[in-house]
Amino acid sequence: MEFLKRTEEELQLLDAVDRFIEKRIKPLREAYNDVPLPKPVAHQVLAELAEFGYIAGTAPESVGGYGLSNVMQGLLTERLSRAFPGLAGTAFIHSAMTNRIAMAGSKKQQDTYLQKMLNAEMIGCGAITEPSVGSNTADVATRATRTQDGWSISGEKVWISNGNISDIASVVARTGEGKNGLSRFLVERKDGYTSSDIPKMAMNEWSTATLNFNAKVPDWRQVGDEGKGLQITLVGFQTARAYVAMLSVGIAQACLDLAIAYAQEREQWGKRIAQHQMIQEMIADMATLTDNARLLALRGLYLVDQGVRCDVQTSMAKGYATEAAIEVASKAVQIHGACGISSEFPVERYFREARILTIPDGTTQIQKLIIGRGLTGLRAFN
Amino acid sequence: MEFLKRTEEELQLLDAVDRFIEKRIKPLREAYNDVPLPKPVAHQVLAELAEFGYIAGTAPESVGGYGLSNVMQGLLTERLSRAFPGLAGTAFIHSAMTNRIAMAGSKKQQDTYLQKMLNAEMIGCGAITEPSVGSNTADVATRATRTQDGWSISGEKVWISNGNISDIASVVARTGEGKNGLSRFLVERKDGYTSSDIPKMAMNEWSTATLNFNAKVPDWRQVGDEGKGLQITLVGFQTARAYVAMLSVGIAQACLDLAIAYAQEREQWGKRIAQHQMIQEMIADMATLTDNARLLALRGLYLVDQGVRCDVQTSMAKGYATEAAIEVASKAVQIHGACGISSEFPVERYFREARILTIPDGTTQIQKLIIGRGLTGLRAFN
Amino acid sequence: MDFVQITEEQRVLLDSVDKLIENRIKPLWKDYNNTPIPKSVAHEILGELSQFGFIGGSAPEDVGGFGLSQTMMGLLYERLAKAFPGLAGLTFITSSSATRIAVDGTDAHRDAYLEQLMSGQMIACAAITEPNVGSSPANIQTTAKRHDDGGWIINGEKLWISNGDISDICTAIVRTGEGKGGLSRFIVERTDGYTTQDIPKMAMNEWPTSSVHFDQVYVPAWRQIGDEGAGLSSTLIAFQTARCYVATLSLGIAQAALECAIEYAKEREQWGKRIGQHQMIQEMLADMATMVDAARLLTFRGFYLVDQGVRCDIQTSMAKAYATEMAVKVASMAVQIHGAYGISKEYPVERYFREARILPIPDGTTQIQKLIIGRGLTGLPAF
Amino acid sequence: MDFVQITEEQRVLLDSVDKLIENRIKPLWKDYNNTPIPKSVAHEILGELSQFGFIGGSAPEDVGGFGLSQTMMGLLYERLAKAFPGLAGLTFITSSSATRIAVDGTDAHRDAYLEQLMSGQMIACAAITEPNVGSSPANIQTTAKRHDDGGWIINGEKLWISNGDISDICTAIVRTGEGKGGLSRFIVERTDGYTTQDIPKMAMNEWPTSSVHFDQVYVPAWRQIGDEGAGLSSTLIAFQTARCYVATLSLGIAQAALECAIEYAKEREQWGKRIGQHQMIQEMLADMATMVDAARLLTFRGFYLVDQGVRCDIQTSMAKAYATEMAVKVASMAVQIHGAYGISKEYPVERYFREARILPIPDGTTQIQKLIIGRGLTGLPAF
Repeated sequence: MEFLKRTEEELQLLDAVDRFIEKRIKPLREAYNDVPLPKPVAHQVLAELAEFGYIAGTAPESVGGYGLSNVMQGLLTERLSRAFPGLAGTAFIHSAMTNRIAMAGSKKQQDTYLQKMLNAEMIGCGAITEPSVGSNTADVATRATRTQDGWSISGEKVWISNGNISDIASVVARTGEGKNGLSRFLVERKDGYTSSDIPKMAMNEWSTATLNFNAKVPDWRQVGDEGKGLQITLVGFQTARAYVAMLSVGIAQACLDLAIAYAQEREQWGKRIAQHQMIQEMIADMATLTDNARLLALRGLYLVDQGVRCDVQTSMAKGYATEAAIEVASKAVQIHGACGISSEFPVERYFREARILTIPDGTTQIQKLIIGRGLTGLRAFN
Repeated sequence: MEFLKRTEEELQLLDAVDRFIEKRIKPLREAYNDVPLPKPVAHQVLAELAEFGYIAGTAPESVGGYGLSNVMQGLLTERLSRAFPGLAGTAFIHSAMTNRIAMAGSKKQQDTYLQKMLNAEMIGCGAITEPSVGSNTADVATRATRTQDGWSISGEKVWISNGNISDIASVVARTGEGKNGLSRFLVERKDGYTSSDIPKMAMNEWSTATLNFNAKVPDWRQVGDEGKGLQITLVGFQTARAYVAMLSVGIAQACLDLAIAYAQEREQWGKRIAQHQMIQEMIADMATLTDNARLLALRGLYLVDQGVRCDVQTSMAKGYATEAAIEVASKAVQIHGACGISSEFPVERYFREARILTIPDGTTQIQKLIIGRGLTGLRAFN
Repeated sequence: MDFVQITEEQRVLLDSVDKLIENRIKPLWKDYNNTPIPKSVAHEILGELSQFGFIGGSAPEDVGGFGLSQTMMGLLYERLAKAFPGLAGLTFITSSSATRIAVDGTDAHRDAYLEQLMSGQMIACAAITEPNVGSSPANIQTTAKRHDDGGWIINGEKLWISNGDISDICTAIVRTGEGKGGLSRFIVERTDGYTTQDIPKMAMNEWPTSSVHFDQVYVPAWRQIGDEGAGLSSTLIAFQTARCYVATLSLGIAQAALECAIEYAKEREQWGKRIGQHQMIQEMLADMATMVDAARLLTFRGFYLVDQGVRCDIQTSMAKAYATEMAVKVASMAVQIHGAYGISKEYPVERYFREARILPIPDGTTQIQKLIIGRGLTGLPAF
Repeated sequence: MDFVQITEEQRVLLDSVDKLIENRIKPLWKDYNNTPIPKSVAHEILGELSQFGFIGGSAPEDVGGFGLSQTMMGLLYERLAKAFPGLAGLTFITSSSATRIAVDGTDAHRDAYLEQLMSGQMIACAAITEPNVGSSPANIQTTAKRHDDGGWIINGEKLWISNGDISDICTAIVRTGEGKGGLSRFIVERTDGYTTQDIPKMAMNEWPTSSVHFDQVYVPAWRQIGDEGAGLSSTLIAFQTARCYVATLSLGIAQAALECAIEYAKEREQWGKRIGQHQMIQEMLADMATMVDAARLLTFRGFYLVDQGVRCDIQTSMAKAYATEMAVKVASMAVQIHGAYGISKEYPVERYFREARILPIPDGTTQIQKLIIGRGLTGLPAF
């Protein structure tokens, strides 16, 4: 497919990444099995990933980026997620924060933070969701109040990816009433926020945390105009959904690969189980689901690269790919039989990981309402 | 998406086609509702379609074609199928036959038939399937026996698309034993074959017929080498599957469009039904299924254009798209409520049409076994 | 139905029904393939079916019924639906009208109509839905206005009325006042002057779905059923039972399609063995049989609860939604197992497929059923 | 279970069980969250459960059982599984061993083991599966060779043995001759020297799944159950019943997940209303409840047929395949309704989801069940 045709340079990068993943990432995957990635390890491995474009790949070279397309960045994400989904998630969030500063940050913000984020000296997170808000960003209750020389920010954020290992948070807080009363601030941990991890079914390597803000920040930490906090966020959502879709594609592809290998080896009733029609049917369904998910996600990233509005397409990608990965992983478990539920084989872990991703960045149901609104021009919520 | 980026010339063609379909095809759709398209009408409309590239679009200009890519031809097919699936099927079969003569025919075959097929003076069909054969072409029982100056062909072929309106058939017949004992011949109706239509649940506009051969043909009507009849066929299968997928995409897109329009108009409980979440969910699912199907089909056609082997990818496209169209059409029926099952609304017809396409050119189950074989290297049949 | 205990007497009845179906109904199913059953034929066959309790069989014996349980009625209808779903629908609509008149009607109503309905001499329809009403009967616009002599003048149009075009009488819900409580029910005879028109549909045209027109139709006062303003409430009670019957139609279709598929899989050969020996075919058959049985169990639980007289809108909505969607899937798989024969008119499965697709729509779409279930489970309405 | 009629006596038993579960079992479910239940705790709790018939309850009263029907046992286990699925599994395996010994064993076996098993003092496992055997027990490679004194020496490895690591006795199927008929069954005590090792799994580690090793393990001759060579046939009969119990475990999990989801949907607000008022949430709840009920009906039909003593491999395979796959879907929807809370350890639904995913595997995968159903329907094997 044309959009999968890579330049010679890109192919070299992907090869280098494959080698790096094999040597460096796969052992990490084994070492941190559903336990939080220690902060020092996270700093170290994110710095290494940065060299392959994982952190500021799509940022312009002028600000230290690699000028990669989002399509290319998506392919990198899939590869990392195949090997270690939780780490791919960690890198994706840090990358999104870094890019936001590169794109929307003031000169001073860029000078202060960009280099530190590019080399992963600081790890970032985006703090939007609140306990009683869900996906409805307009209800944010965290307040930013004017002080003499800046802002005082207080409130609680929940389900913050990367939260517990973060050094800096991009916080959406209320500076006025209603939808246009939200602004965005860069808050460092030492400015006054604390975090605690929320244990979850899988991917505990990738922190999901509660953040408590009682922080004072100087004026220059505001990102963009006052009252425009939400606007910046909504644009970012579109892109984020396509990347979450790619995380799921990575999981699905890993499960497909594992299932094929197992089905080729394992014998039952005198033949390899891959010779049984019901096994082949499952493999065929898995491959089709995975390819669908990848094509939708890449189309989404391609449209992001074109700079056109693509909320319908990226919601399709996110909604479909995350559900598809569960289905694919569940079939991989099934093909493995008893080995599939054993912790000694990798598929049960992928299965639990896949189950996570239909929730963040808008549940499947929210994606459908976005698609439905886009197609009909009518809202079925609010 | 890059492969959807069309040249200026291509865009003009698509626009012209849209106008033609609106004016000429939609009234035909109403006029021939599940009754066979009369042969004179078929000749006439195929000749008109030929001018837009529907018949020899992908053939080189040297033999009277337009040099279109298969991707472009696929887009044409989708448009026609949206408006009139049975006619799109008729054109697709005639086109496939024409292309085969253009690509694999001898000079004499081309000189004799090509022009007549390009202007639809003659309508073609491909005669492979037999009563007890199903998708297993190796079991063909129709025999071609040497005569003094040619071949005598006798046997029965079933489920032959275009059969009852055909003037010429490309026939696979047995000239020796086993898989390599099959050859291909061009047989004209006046050489000695008869046909009768098989009534079916829908798409009776598109003939599906039983053909009885008791024909004598001269030597020069053999296509390709003796014993290579099957080989030519298997290559054609790959491409055909992608086009059948596009027929289904057309049906799905038509249903999606109809469902959206209906949901925007119809009121229930004081609001437009599109404002109900369950309706939006159905529309979102329909759109995602349709886009998946289109992306898989276009990828298949793109790979055909690249000349690479793509049986796994085209089987994915055919298997997925034909099943997806049933699902999409069924949801369109559901959104229409009682109007959905009424013959006065178009969706019930699309629903029945969609149900046809999981069967021909290899059932969904066969596609899965092809995919499974491709992925595992192991067969689960035979 | 392994789970339903039946008495020896019931067994004898079911055996006789099986014979009638084999000899009488199955040939009819072939004769009337998607064309309306002529009225004369319908009267005759309903007369035969009525002897086995198909019409008003659940009504008490003192009003001419058989006193059958709904469960037993379900067993009868499943058999009929398997052989001829459209006829089962036609019969069921007449039967439910008879039951309503037996239960809710006055002596005058019973005397005038019951015997004729329960012997098949009259065919009934029930007219509720209107063009812009859908599943919300509170919006009914057809009106009945008082005539000077105490009778009523009815004006309006009803749509998607099962049995309409073949009906001799029609029980219509019409507006006699404002709001939800302003609805009343009347028995209208064909000779009073209502007119009907058949709406062609994808399948089951044997069983007419019609529009019914009332243009200044006069009905005498005694034809009102129940009190003025009680039209809707008495109808809502009947919905529970109706859902089980629609589920039974789907069950019959699905069971017939499953049996065809099994037969075909045992006969047809592919790659040197019968296709029933291929795992993917067996998987489809297994899925089909499991879904059919699950639907049957849900449906007969519904009948059982109706028989117990307890409220069971959740359970009957489950039966209706699951069974009607199930039949579409099962019939589609039966088509698939038949390959090219599956879409041809030569085999019955394409007909089952089209018939099955009708039933997730009437008597509350699948979506409505889900909202009823959801409301029951959460106590919260989402419509 | 609206469809199952129970006596007053049974109602009293079920009520007492409900109290035990509320007070005793639910706290345990929190204490042992995916960690093995210590052996001492297991003995104690099995002792309590046994008083209600959970262990060998279906055995005749003359051998110490309660003479309960399998249907009644199913009702007991559904309750236990809803509160603590892993414990229900652990108990069920012990119970089925006790039942086998009561039914197939000699007086010596019954005297030696039955009271201890049925009082929870001994925990049993059944060792059939081997590393390269899967669902094909005819390939069993563990051997028992005659010792000079008439006893047997067992060598080999069993894999995926439920209860293995916590077991005091093990009924093992081993090879004493060639082919399918060459399999025999023995009771082996832990003190005879078999060793076990727990295999960690995605969920339900409370209920051990283990490898069991026999290294020159001597068992005396009297420990053989049934005739030499009859090992497999008597086991196949028990499969039918076992499938219903596994289905019941899934039912319990699904019902618990459904109830959590309903509660959450009634409390949580989004866009100014409780999420239970959103149609898509109600649709999920409706689908969940319908699937749970369909599975329950299939499962209890299975128990009913087992009670009738008729062959029911098709019906019990349906129950096992449908119910176990159903629970995965229902638990996944429960997670989805909970949003981010659904994947957190703070709410129980993520645990239900992992537990549910286990059960389409043991006692014959879903695929095997479908091949059993398909074979039954067509008379043709596809494996």
